[in-house]
Parts: sequence; structure tokens; C-alpha cells
Amino acid sequence: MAEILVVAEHRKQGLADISLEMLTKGRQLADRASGELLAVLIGKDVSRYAPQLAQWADKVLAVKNDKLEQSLAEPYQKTLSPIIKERKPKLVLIGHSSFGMDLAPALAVELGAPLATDCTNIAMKNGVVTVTRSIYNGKVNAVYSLAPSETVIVTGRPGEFPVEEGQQRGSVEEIDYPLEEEIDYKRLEGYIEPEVSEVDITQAEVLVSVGRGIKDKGNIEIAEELARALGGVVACSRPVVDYGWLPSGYQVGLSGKTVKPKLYLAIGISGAFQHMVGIRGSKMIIAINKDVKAPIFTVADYGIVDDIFKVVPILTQKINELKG
Amino acid sequence: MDIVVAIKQVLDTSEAVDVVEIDASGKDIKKGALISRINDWDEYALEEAVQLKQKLGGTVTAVTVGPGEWDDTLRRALAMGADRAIRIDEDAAAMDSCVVARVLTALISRLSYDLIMFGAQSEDLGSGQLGPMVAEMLGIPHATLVVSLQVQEGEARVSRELEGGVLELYTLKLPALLTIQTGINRPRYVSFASIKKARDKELKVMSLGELGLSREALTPMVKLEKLELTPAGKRAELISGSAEEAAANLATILKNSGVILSG
Amino acid sequence: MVLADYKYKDIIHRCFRCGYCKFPTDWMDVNNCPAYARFRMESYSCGGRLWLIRAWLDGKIDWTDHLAQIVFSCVACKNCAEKCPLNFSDNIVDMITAAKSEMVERGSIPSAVKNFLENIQRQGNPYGDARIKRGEWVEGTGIKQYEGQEFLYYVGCVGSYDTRAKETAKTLGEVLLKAGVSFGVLGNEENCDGNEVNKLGEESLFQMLAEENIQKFKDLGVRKIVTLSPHSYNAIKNDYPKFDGSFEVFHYTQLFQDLIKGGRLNVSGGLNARVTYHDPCFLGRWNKEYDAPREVLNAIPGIELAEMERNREATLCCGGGGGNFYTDFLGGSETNPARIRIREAYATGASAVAVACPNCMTMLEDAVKAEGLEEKLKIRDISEIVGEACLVKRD
Amino acid sequence: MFELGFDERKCSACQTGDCLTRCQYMDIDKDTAKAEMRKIINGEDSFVLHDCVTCYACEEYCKMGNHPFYLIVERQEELNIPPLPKPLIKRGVQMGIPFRGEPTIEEVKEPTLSLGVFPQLGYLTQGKLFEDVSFISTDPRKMFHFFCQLMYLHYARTSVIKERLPGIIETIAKHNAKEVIFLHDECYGTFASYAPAVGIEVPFKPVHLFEYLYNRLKELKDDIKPLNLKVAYQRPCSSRLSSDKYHFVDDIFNLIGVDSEREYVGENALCCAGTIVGQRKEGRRQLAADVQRRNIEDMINAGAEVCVFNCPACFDTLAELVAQRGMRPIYMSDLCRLAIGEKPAGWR
Amino acid sequence: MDSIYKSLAEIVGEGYVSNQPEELFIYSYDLGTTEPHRPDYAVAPRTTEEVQEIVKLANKEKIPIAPLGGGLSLAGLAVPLRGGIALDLKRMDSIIEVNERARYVVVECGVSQGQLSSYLEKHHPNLRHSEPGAPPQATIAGNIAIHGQGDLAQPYGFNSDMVNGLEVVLPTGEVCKFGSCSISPNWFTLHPLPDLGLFLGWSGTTGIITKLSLKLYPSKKIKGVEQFVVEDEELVPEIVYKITHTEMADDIVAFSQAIPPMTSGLHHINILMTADSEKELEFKTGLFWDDILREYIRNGDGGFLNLSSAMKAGLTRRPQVSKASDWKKGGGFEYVGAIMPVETYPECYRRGVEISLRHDIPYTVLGRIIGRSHAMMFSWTYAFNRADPESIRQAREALHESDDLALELGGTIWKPGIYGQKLVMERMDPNTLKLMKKVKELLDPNGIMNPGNWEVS
Repeated sequence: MAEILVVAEHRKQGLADISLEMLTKGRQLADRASGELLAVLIGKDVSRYAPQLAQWADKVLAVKNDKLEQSLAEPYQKTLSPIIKERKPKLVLIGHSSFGMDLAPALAVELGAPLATDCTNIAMKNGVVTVTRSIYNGKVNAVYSLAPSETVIVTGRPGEFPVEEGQQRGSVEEIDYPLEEEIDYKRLEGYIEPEVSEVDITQAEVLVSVGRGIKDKGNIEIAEELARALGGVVACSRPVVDYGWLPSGYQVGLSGKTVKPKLYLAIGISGAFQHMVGIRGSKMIIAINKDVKAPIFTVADYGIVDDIFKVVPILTQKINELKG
Repeated sequence: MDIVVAIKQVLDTSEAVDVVEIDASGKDIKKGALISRINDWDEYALEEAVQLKQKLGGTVTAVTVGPGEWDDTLRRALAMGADRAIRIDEDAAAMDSCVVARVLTALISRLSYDLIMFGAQSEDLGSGQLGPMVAEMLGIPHATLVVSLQVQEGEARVSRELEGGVLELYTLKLPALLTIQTGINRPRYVSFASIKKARDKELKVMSLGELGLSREALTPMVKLEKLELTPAGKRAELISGSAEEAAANLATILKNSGVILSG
Repeated sequence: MVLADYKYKDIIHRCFRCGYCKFPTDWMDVNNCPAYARFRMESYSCGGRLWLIRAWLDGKIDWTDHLAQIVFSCVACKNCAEKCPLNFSDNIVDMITAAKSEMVERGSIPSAVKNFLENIQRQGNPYGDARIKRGEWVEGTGIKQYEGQEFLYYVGCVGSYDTRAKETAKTLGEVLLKAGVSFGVLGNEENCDGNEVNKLGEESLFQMLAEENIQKFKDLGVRKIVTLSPHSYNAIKNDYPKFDGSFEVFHYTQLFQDLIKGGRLNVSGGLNARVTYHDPCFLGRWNKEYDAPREVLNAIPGIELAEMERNREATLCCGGGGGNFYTDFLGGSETNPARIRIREAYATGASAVAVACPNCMTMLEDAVKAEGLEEKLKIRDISEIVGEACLVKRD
Repeated sequence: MFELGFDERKCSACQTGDCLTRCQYMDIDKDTAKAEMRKIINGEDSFVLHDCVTCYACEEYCKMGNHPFYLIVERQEELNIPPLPKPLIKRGVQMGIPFRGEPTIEEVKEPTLSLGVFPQLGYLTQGKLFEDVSFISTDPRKMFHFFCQLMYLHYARTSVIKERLPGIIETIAKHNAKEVIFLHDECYGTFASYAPAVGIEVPFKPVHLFEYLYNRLKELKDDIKPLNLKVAYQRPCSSRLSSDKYHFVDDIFNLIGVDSEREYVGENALCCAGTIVGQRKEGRRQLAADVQRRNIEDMINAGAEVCVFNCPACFDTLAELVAQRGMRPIYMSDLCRLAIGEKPAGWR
Repeated sequence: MDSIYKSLAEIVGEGYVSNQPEELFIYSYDLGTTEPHRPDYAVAPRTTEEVQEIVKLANKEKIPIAPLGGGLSLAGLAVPLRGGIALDLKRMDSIIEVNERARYVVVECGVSQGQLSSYLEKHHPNLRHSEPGAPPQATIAGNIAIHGQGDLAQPYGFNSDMVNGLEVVLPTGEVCKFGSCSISPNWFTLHPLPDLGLFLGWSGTTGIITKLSLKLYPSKKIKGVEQFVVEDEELVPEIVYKITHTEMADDIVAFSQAIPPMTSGLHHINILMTADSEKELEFKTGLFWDDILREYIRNGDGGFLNLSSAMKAGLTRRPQVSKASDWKKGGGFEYVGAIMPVETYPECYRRGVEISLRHDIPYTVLGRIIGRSHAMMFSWTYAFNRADPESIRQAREALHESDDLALELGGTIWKPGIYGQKLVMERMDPNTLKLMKKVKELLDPNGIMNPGNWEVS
């Protein structure tokens, strides 16, 4: 009887969305394979989260560790590997989050298990796990099969597995954290919350967001002018922050802010998934980009395929005219 | 301070280029018009390593597993400031991450290192597995998605990037392995002259055999079944016409949607 | 590098910062240095730039992004060289380019410049568009691939990739066909001419481009070249000979001049318009060709040529030189030189600005929009005006 | 010290006194002429020494092969009768002092042409006519090392010429050219006439520009398209020192199909008056203006369309004036270039 | 972020204020030998209102302001000696009004000499202003703020005597108008209202001139020039006296210089004339040649050069003084200008040559006549090599010695630098000095205006 194990990740705010997404997917796979879904959670006051996990999982292993306020790779690995070695789940599901990226590969090596990361789809047919991955800047989908083995590990891309409320009333088993000794070779020193920028892009109704296509700090002015015309504020994608053209507070996306404006106007943004994740909540998305194949056009409602330096100034002017 | 940086060469499939096609085998894309270049993340890793070397002294060694044409990228690494480069002459495409990790581990374990750096992931496949795997195989601590780094007294103080812009601060005992996130620095421009100058730096090519490995012993556990172009799926309604017209139409759309409030 | 190794160490301190370099050939205003006109701080004047470069090489100030911006905001328009009363004036632009080179070698340059150069390294054009798309503009024209015809028509990056400039490239080709000129293009085989690369101080990359192009030209047996862009013209005419590539190179306006004189190009299908002409730096100040474009325009019945206040040696650069049509350090303000230029052009009462350079074309087109004068002032390349005058059908 | 070889006996034997009777600026009869020359020879004061406009012409008028002009100038200096105010003489004398480093001796092949003190006029020596010519004195900063000094004949300072000329000759000789073409009549006159007259040795053979031009034009005969212009030639004072070469002016004109008929031509030529204007003697400014007026009127009466120069001093003095009267000023070499279908820079 | 910077940015806009090392470096130097002093901000305002806001801010925060136009005084007057704000006024460059009939122009303070000349040539060919022999980017306002003079100094005196009206921003922020413009829209005279004379020649220590009206003069069609040369310097004053007596000359300048050797030890007196016809010009020329200077020519003590039309063009064209900066191939020169009695020309020349020799600098001296021989602006110029500290030191010493000399010979220093200012104030009538102090304290209670200059201790 195939068992699927989902590694639950928690942050100060609570359980990570990605964990719920993985539980949902895990539930589906378990049902189809008439198998069991096991969720593992390690940390402080796990009892708080266990019932929630039990909505999907048949069984929740809650490992108590008062030092652990949020999920960290090393303690998880130390705890998980014996559990997995003992229970031999067919499939281990982990979110492809920063936590998952830290944990999964090392865990796979320790267990000698096949690993597929950042998957957009996961299937399991008579014991063989196949996954879909989006590669080459989202321009190609690739299907991989994982060699049959005791356990295979898969990490799922955030946002690809819509959460469905779980109906389970799984049992909860609290166990103690296995190892006593501190991990001395890698000490957690704390956290830094993102700097609060002058404008809070999460509250804005209109966002004019610039990407790599803006080419230089100086050019951001054209976006600012457009934003002014629309009564909105400027935001940006990762590269713009990387180049130091805007402070990180303006960044939209996985490692930045998640936004839900009335209008999201993407200028010269190609649309890496890390960015798209952050803009799903937008009412209307408009993209201006000269690459017709840019993924951004797959989420946008309207698009203009042209040079942003030509279009944007005119657009600003037209809008001002319309405002009269 | 000896630093090993693992890099790879990728095909530039970024925005301005829209010529990605699947080849006959159905398992690879056509190289045809695509330009090769160093993996974006790896360039940041190299820059970080070189800056660290310039501060603390020591050496930077760039390593990769790939075919002969990847030497261009190694030369670029040397031009950026790496002291030497080593290429394991194997087609990484035929391997999975775990196998590549084993090859790199075999190589790196023969080198002296205090710090090992990888790009957080590759532009083309983006699985982000290599770094932590090598760390595990070498039995040294690792941190992924590193966005800042200081090294002092045998320790590396790093911050890694979590979702929502939160940073996670760690101190790692050296030797350690870090995977570097973009934006940690501003990679220098590599001038044509510096690439020429780098020609006389050491670029070593090794075979699996020299690492005591054999292809047979390296069976991938993850197998590529097929590739297909991403289906169009939901597409934006494209507003056609000259920049002039398009902008005008868009403005009207915005007005009708009530985003523009005439004043 | 330190000051001692700097190629111009013996003259760079000789700039007195008297400010002649800011003026046009008369003294009408101090804004003929594009960067100074844009920023109006002494640091951005030619003299300020030279003093800062010296201070930097001498260790008195450190490299900063801002310093790089100041150095790279020089668009190599050569107004300073035209005005400077001192004997080293011929070297002023070289002194600045040499400083750019030093920054390039150190790898510390503004990201826009970095992108520009990396794109050319990879794709042979500043936009980073695919090499295999370079020839796309030819589609649908009768223009042939070069195979030993009398002229090689060298288009350049802007004409090959910029949406607007592609139209110009087409029209020029069609006019040449119409005039029965025997010529061909390189299509996807064409590579960047390197003029901007050179002016951005990436010497070795320029040398590589030049040598490759020269080799290609020689292999194809090219002897005569006609260029769309004065930038290409300048590189091939003045710099390629250093790499032993000597070709008979014409800017297309010079070819037009001969064709019209020789009666091979009939421009009698005149159009009635008051037109002003904007001198491109790389045709004018760099190559002293002020007459050919004007004679071509004057040859068209019905065209009335109205000169702007600043013309010929005194011309105000559109701000697009030295790669700035891409890096755009001078943009984003009404003191953007292109916008100043457009206001000056509009003041002549002309209904169109005739240009002879695709870079000027794109810069001034954007400026016209920014000034909200699209309806009143058209930017027309001379090839397009001639095209209309000799009744080339445009689709 | 070098001595002027003036042959007194020739002068006594002279029946005409042409040197002074033919002077265009002094009205002197034969007897007065003989008497005043005698005074001058004896080192006594003479109104001639005060009134001479220093136009060189008597050097040519003298049919006895003597050197009346050189003598007049030497006496002006000895008796301290400078034709110009002292400050202007001092200024002139100081002008010839090189002050921007030693001359650089370029590799030259024959034919070699010296630009003398006019390297800025290099543009006059371009095109087919000068194809294989290599040049001496191309650097304006070094030009005074190649300055023939003869100008000081206007300044009553032969002492300066004698003092400096040997050095100049040495510098030119360093180029090891057997023959040197000189752009300026004055240089040619220096080496062909003055130096021998005062016994300074010249180790190279001076060639007159016109002689070179004439021969070169003959080589390029096929390229010549007759210009069919009416021209007037402004003869420079220093060409009086090389009368034997003067015929090349007409030879060239014939070759390139221009015709020059006028009154003030050949021995009757008028001075450009550039040197006269500043002289001490009462009314010299008016005299200069008058000479220039007559000169230009004569060109116009001759229907000249073009005024041809060879001396930069004449050119500087007259070019604008003739231009104002509708004639086009041009240097001889540029005129020749026109004839072979070239577009000289000086022709607008 | 720095709150002063922020406020400044709010006043003039982000683009026109800087606190970055590059701008601060450039504005810490002038073109002469003055030691650099770093400002804290460089600001380039466009309007009087902006200047007013900046001054108010500076006055409130007690931040020094060093205003500059062309920044060409050479004497360090535009170097921010006490840091603070380097106020670059060149953006205020509108020519507001030319009154053809009343012959005056109203300009903003940033209008350059070159800009005005070219504007008048184009649009008012019958008018000219008295243009100093400075590079064309020197400003009208800067020039009058230091009692400058130009090429009409001989007939009409100092440029600061040609002012018809002023608009000034006081150190406390008020905008203040002087002359007819303070009671009517007309800027045609400074008189006869009570004369305050608080700003001309104060080198920006009492306020910032933002607008001014300058007298214009007839511009005749033809320019003529003659150059009279003498060897005996003692002759210069009497010759100048005779020339000025004709009232036929515009600019009269006597100079002597070691380079080129041709001019060494000789005195060239340039006589510039203008005329509306060749006849008029010939009349004036004849007057000088054949009448008043005839005797000198006859007895050989002086003579006119035979100037080719090219040379004449050169002498009547705008002087390219910057070339002096290249004499030592070193990109620098500075001069001491002094208002001297014409009688002192010979001594000024002889002593100037000595000073130059002492400091191994080829000598250059020049005297421009002001008024009908009422005075001359005499300058001792010293070129230096910017790349050679020793040569700069030599020049600085020579300049100080020239300052001493000017006063020793009974003259007064024009636009003195700090050193010269001290010398002048040491000799100044104590009561005048007291009054200066009072005026300064009254206008600039916080001492923010170009501090370090004209400070009465």
C-alpha cells in the first residue's frame, strides 16, 4: 500500500501556502493510488498546526522542537531521514520554496532517492512517478520519469497546485525531536523583515511595474510618469532590484511582495514564474513587451507587442488627454 | 582563501530571442540560432568569489562538467578573475543532477577549498539541486539562495532569501557550500581584451577516468521522456497597430474599464 | 591604470575649463554640449569631464556609478573639438574615450553600457535581438543578397532592428533599385560595424568586429560600400583602414548627390514642403560632409530648405551618439538634447525635419512625441523624402 | 665677416645710371644718379638712402651685373638711416628668432621643396604637381630655422642676414638634398643671388618654384585644359634677384592658356607697397595707397579676372583689395593645379 | 536622506542639486591658483523665486552660499571657501528685453557675454555692449559684481557704471529692485533715486544679483584696428594721452610680452576703431597716422605695423584669452588686475618683468585704458602648469608680489582674491572699513554670502 509523505513547512505567520498545495496534490495522488497520506511537521507548538494538516493527511507526525520557530533544512533532514528509511513512502512531496530548495537535494542524496524539483505536475502510475517541469524560460515543458525505487522525492512549484479544502480527519501523533546535540556547523542568527519602502505597493490600486526591459535606472522615469497619469505607483520585477535600479521594497513576486491591484501594467517584464506568482490577484493585467513569446502574455488580459520606449510615453500622453 | 566555483554554459533563451524549437529526437531543443553564454546565476557566483579573493587573497577555481564548446564560458570565468579552470569532458545533458553532483564531488574533493559556490539554479533547467547535493556528498554545510556574504575567522555569515523578501541569517563553519542568488553583486563587464589576456591562464580538461569514475557506474535516476513547447494556453488580447494607435486604443480600454477617472 | 599610464597624461591637464567647448560656432548659447545642455552642472561639461577623469586616474576621486554616468554621457558629437581654442582640441574626444576604455577594462561601467556591449558580443547588435533576425527587413523588397555587385549596401544595427529605422533602410534600398544602382546587402550575414563600440571604449571588441567585417568584405570582393548610417560610414572610412581594410565608402546622401547630378535619379516628382535639415555628427563634424544632404534636398523642386539656428559645424547633436540612442543617459527631461533640437526645428516653421542618420531618426521621433508635435512636425529621412520625390511606391 | 662684392669699377663704367633713373619711386636723372651712387659708394649720406622704398628693383635695372640695392641697404645700416621706425626693425629682427625647440631634420628624397618660413602654406603644394616631392620645414613651430632672412633688406639690417644665414644654410643642407626647390622667390633670391654676392657658400643648388612648375606641367601636358583666363601677375620685389627665371611666368601662362597683358609688368612691375606703408618718410602711407591704386587700376584696365601671386606678403597685402575689385586672388601653384583639373583649396 | 539636500531638491528639482563627490569636486576649484574648497551641495536654480527659497533655507540653516556665473574670476571669488552651497546661476539665462531706442538690455544673471553679443549681432545689429576680454561664458552679472570692464571701457568706463537697474535677492531672502525698475516697468536708469551701491563690486558677499539692466552702445558697421609699436615704455602714457584726446578710438590696449620673442621688450598699443563707412574709418585712421603720431614715426621712435586684413580680423575678433593658459602647456594662468594711473605704465612694466623673471615665467603685461586716460586696468599675467605644484606655487607667489606692487605704485587691486583683499583692507580708511562692516552685518546677519571674502575683522 503506497504511502505518500508531505513535508509541511511553517513560518511565523503559520503554515506555508505551498504546504497546503502539496497536501492537496498528495491527497489526490493517495486517493487515486488508494494509499495513505502522511504529513510531517517539525517545530515549536506543532500542536497548533497538526489539526489543520489532518484535514488532508491520514496521519500527522508532529515532531516537537521548541527551538524551531520556522522550518529549517538541517533539523528537518535529521528528523525525516530515519522516518522515511523506516516507513519507505513511495513519494515524498516538498514545496519548491527556499526551505524546500535547501532541504530536498541533500535529503535525496542521504537517502539515495531520485529527485525532481520545481515540478508543475506530478503523476503516479503503477508505482512509477512522472513529473512535468517548465524549462527554458517557460518556453518548453519537459516530462521526466523517476527511476522506480523505495522512495522518490518531488518538489512542487508554488501556485501550480490549487488548494482544495481537505475532508479528512486524520490522526495526530506527537513525537519528540530525535537528536539532542546542537547543529554547530550552521547556526541560525535570525531574520530580517523586508525594509518598508516609502510606498506600499501591496496597497496600491494601480501598479506600473517595470522589468529588465527598462534597461537603465534613468529610464524608470517613463514608468513613473505613466503611474502618475494613472494615479498609481511604480513596482518592478526581480532584475530591476538586482541591478539596484529600485529598492527591494518595490519588488513584486515570490521573493518580493504579492500584490492585488485593480490594474497591473507590466512594462518590459517577460514573466518568470517567480514574478507571475506575485501578481495572480490582480483584477486586470496589461503587458507591454516586444517579445511576442514572453510568458507574461499568457497571464495578461491585454498586451501590446512593441518597444516600450515608443509606446509608454505616448500612452501616458493619451491617458492625460483622456483625463482632460 | 581557496574558492571553487561550479559553473555551466546555457543557451540564451531569454526574452528578446523567440526562436526555441524542439528537435527531431523530441528530447532536446534546436541549438540553431541560439547563442551560448554563462548561466546568469553562475556569473554572480563567480563575481562574488573573485571579489572575495581580491579582499582576502587565495585562489578561485572554476569547474564544470560539459563538452568542449563550454571552454568559451570557462575562458570568460578566467577573464573575470578565476585563476584556473577545470572541465570534466562529459556531456552533462546525458546525466541527471545527482550524477553531475557525483562527478563534481569527485573533482572538488581533489582540490583544496575553503568555500564552494554554485549559482542557485540554472537558467535552462532550473532544478537548483546541484549545490546542496555536492555539499551533502562532501559532508559540509550549505546554504542556498544566498544574497549577502561575509567571511571571517573560518566562518561565513550569509543571508538567504525567503519568500516575501524576508532574509534568513546564518553562520556556517568553513569549508561550506553556498548557492548564490542574483543581485548579490553587480557582475563586472568582461571586456574582449581581458578574455584574450586570459588565454594563458590554465584551463585543464579531465576525463571521468582521471577521477576514478566510469560512465557505466553513473546511471541517472531521473530520465527525460519528452519535450514540448509550452502550449499558448490563455493569451492576452493583443492590441495591434503602430505604437501610436496601440497606445491610443489601450488608453480607451483603460478609460472604459474605469481605471482612468477623467478630472 | 594610473595617470602615469594614461595615453593622454601629457595633455589632459591642459584643459583650462574656459568653457568654449559648450558653445556652438557663434555664441548664441552655452548648450551645444549635449550632456551639459541636459544636466547644466559643470561636472557634465566637456572640461568638467576632463578634470574629473584626471582626478580619478590621479586617485583624487574614486570610481562611482555617477562618475561612469558622467563619462559615458559624452555622446562623442565633437562640438568641443570644434570650439576648443587650444592645440590639443583634436584629442578631446579621444581623451574621454580612453577613460571609457579604462572603465571597460576594469569592468566597471553603467549597466546600460554593459548590456549594450554584451548584446553585441552575443548577438552582434545592441538590442540583443537574434542574429538570424537581422535580415528580416529585406523581406518583401526586391533587394538582393550581395554577390559581387558594384556596391555593398551596409545597413547597420539600427536600420536592421529598429522598427522605424527598418522602414528607412527599406526605402533607401528601393530608391537605389529605382536608380538602377547595382548593389546587394549582407542580410543575416551583416555584423555590427562597431562605431559605437569604439566610441564606448571597447577597443578590443571593436577591433574584432572590424577585422571580421573587413575579412568578410574582402572574401566577397567588396570594393565600394554605401551606408545608411553615418556611424557605419565613419567607422569604415576612418577606422577600418587601421586594420588594413580600405574600401571606397559613401554615405548614401553622397551617392544620391552623384546619382541626381548624373541624371540617374529623377526627383522631379517634387513635393511641396518647408524642410529643415539636422546634421548628424558622424556625417558633419566627424567627416565634414555638410553639403551633400543639402544639395540633395535642394535638388527636389518644391522643397524649401530652412536652416535651424544651429547648423553645420554648429549643429546640436540629437544626443544619440556614443551608444546613447540605446543607453539613453540624456533622456527623461525636457532638456534632453533631442527635445531641445525639436523645439529649434519647429521654430523654423518647417513641417518636417530631414535626417540622414537612423540614430537621429529614432531620437528625434521620440522627441517629437515628447513635445507633442507629431501632428505638426514629421521626422523624415532624406532617403524617404527622395523616395517620395522619385515616386517609389511605399506599401 | 662676409663682404658685399660690389664692383666699383663697373659702376664708374656705367653709362646709363639705370639703377636710379629707372626707379619708379624716385625721379632721378642720369647725372644725379651717377653722383648719388658715387656718394653711396664712398659711404656718404645721400637722399637716396632716405627715400628708397626698398623695392629691390635696382638690383634688376643694373645691367652691369652689380648690386646697387644691396649696397644701398648696407649704407643705410652703416649711416643709421633706417627706412622704418626702430621699434618695427627690432620687432622684425626678433621675429626671426626660433623659440620652439631645435629643428627636426626629416628624411627627404629628391625632388625636395622647402616651404621656408611658410609651412602653413603647405596646402599650396598638393596634388599631382607635387606628387613625389618631399618637403622641408613643414612644422610651423620650427619654421624660423628655415627663414631665409632676406626680409631684413627692408630693415637696413644686412648684418643680421650675414650673421644668421650660414646657420640657416647649414640646417637646410643637413637634409642632404643636392637640389632644393624654394616655395618663395625670396628664398631663391637669397641662395641664388644674395649669398654669392656676399660670399656665403651654398652647398645645394636652389631651384626656382616656377622652373619646377614649368617642367612638371610639361610632363603633365595631357592633363592640361587651357584655362582661357585673363590674369594679372603681381611680381614680388624679391623676384628682382632672379630676373633670369622671370621668363617662366610667361612660359607657364602660355602652357596653361592664360593671357596677361598689362602695363606694370616685368621690369615695370609695381611693389605691393606692404613694406612702404609703415616707413618713416613723410607721406609713405599715401604713397603706398597710391601705388596700390595704380597697380589695381592697371589690372582692371587689362581686363584681368584673376590676380596671380607667388609672394605671401604681396598676397596678404593685396588679395583682399583685388577681391574687392572683383578679381580672384590665387597663388601661381594653385593656378597650375586648376589647369590640370584639380580643385585647389585656395580657390573658392 | 540629508534633509538640506531634500529641501534643496524640492526647490530646484532632483536633477539640479547634487551632493555627490563629482559635482563637489568640480565646484571646489576655480581656474586659477586658489586652493580647492569643497562645497557640501551644488545647486543650479532657474528662477529668482528658486534663488529666494535657497537663500531663505541657507539663512535659516546658516549655510554659506558661493554664487557663480561663468566661474572665471580666476581669483578664487567663486570658490566656496567655507563650504556650503555652490550656486551655479548659469541656468538663469533669459534675455528679457532689449530696448533699441533707449539702448539697454535686461538680462537674467546667467546670461553669458557670448550669448548677449551673438544675440545683439543677430537681432539688434545697431547695438553692442562692452564685452570683457574673457571667455564667452563669463556672465554679465558676474562681470558687474566685480566691477568688470570691457572693450568700451575707454569711451564709457566700467561695466558697473553702465548698470541701469538691478534685481537682487538679499542674504535674508527678500527680493529687492534698484533703479527706475523699482518704481516703474522701465529699466532705463539707476538714477536719481538715493544711491545705495551695495552690490556692485561686492563679489557676491551682500546678495545675489538675479536680473540687471545694462546700457548698450551704438554698434558701427566696420571695425578697424591699428597697432602702434614703441620700444621706450616711457612713451606709452603720452601716446595714450594723445590718442584719447582724439575721442576717435574705442578700445585702447597697450601690452608687452616675452613670447613670441618678436614682441619682447616692445610695447604694442592697439587702437580699435569703428566706423559706418570706409570714409569715416579712413578719416580716423589718417588722424592717428598722419597727425597725432606722425612725429614718432618721422623720428623713428614708433611705428604702425602693416597689418594684413587677416591680422586685422584677428585683432577685432573676440580675444581667445584662454590661449594664455597653454603657454606653459599646463592649462593654467592667473593674473593680477589693478586699476592704475596710466602714468605708472612704465614702472608697472619694468617691475612686472622682474617678478616674472624671478619666478621663471615668460612675462605678459597689459594695460587697457579706462575712460579718457582716467585710469588703466593693468594686468600682470602668470601662466602655470596645472600638473606641476611647483609651477603653481611660483605663479601664486608672483601674483602676491604683483598685488603688493599694485598698491605700492598707488593703484588699487581689481577683483582681489583673499590675499589682495587683506592688503586693500589694511590700507583702507578705517571709517570706510567700519561702514563696510556695518553694511555687511546689516544685509547678511548670518554671514552666509560668499563668506571668506571681504571679511572685515
